Amino acid sequence: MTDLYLTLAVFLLVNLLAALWRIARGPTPADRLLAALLFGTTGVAVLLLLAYAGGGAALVDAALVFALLAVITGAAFVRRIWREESNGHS
Amino acid sequence: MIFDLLLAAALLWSAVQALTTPDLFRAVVLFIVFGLLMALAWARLDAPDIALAEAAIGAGLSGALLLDAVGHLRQKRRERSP
Amino acid sequence: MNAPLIYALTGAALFVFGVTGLMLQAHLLRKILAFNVMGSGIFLVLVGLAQRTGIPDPVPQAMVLTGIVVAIAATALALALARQLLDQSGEMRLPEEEAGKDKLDV
Amino acid sequence: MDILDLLSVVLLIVGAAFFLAGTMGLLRFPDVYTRLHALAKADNLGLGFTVLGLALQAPGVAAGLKLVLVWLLALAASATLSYLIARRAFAKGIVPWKPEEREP
Repeated sequence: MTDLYLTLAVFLLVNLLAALWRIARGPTPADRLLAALLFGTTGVAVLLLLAYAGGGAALVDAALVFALLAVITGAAFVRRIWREESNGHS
Repeated sequence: MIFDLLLAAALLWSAVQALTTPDLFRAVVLFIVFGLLMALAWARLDAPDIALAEAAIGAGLSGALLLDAVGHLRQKRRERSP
Repeated sequence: MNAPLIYALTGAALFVFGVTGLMLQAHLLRKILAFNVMGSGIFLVLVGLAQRTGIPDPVPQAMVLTGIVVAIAATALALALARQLLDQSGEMRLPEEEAGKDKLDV
Repeated sequence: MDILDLLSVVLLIVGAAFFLAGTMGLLRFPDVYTRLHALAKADNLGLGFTVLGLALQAPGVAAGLKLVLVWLLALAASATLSYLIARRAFAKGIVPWKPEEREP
């Protein structure tokens, strides 16, 4: 099972690398932020897989904090940067 | 091993992009991503306590601080050149 | 070549990037980003080199844990100072940097 | 390998497939709203199946419940943020993408 966990973790990491491309491209700021949110979720999954591949149960706590605090970035983005008055492509 | 190499490549690439991209907002988002990748690196280095702190700080706190600063900067620019 | 050594080498490269960015960028927010990248590189070197034999070493890990918390506090202070500078002078750069070398971006 | 392990493997692979689908959607879809849709797939189903597959391997009930708690937190976060971003995008006047009219 450990081999499967590590293989899936590598697969998800390749997914993350693909999402980096969207951050570099994305026309609107929201697209870049969405890719960052995908990073958060996939990071949670990778941490959980690493925890069960012999990393220890403490990594599950780290994943919990990951999932909890990913919201703050998005909320700060919507409240502080992406206002109505500026146009959509700045 | 391949996981570590991929993660190191992603760390280096996101750091270079965050430091060289002309768009300030893109730089900040790439820095947030860099923090998330650092948390994964700490998890691989058998340091779950540092991974916990880096996840809380890199993902939540510094992202909010930097985005707030960028928002303030844009607001100033808009006030100065309407 | 084992995994901690890879991370130590990555940390060395990150330190170089951070110092380069810190010296070449005029914009203060970019300087802060470069400073953080530099600090992350140092942390990686500390922990990665300490456990290159494969055994986790708790002392550098505790030091790095403290260092991360201090780094975020310093970042918050630097951002507050930069914001004050922006309010007072309208510039997001230090007065020592020569003006007009690169365009002020957002 | 007993039936529980087999079920766990299947669930983990399905979860990884949903993550792949979410990433592909994020890369290929045309505008913000459709990308939000793709992100929700990765958030809810991908992480959900991964968590279920791992919870079958958990050493105890408490560890399994903690995994499910991670998933519930991610669900709440994803739902809130999707709503915030979509509402703000609509308020800013970003028009939802429509497929072009096919030539007759």
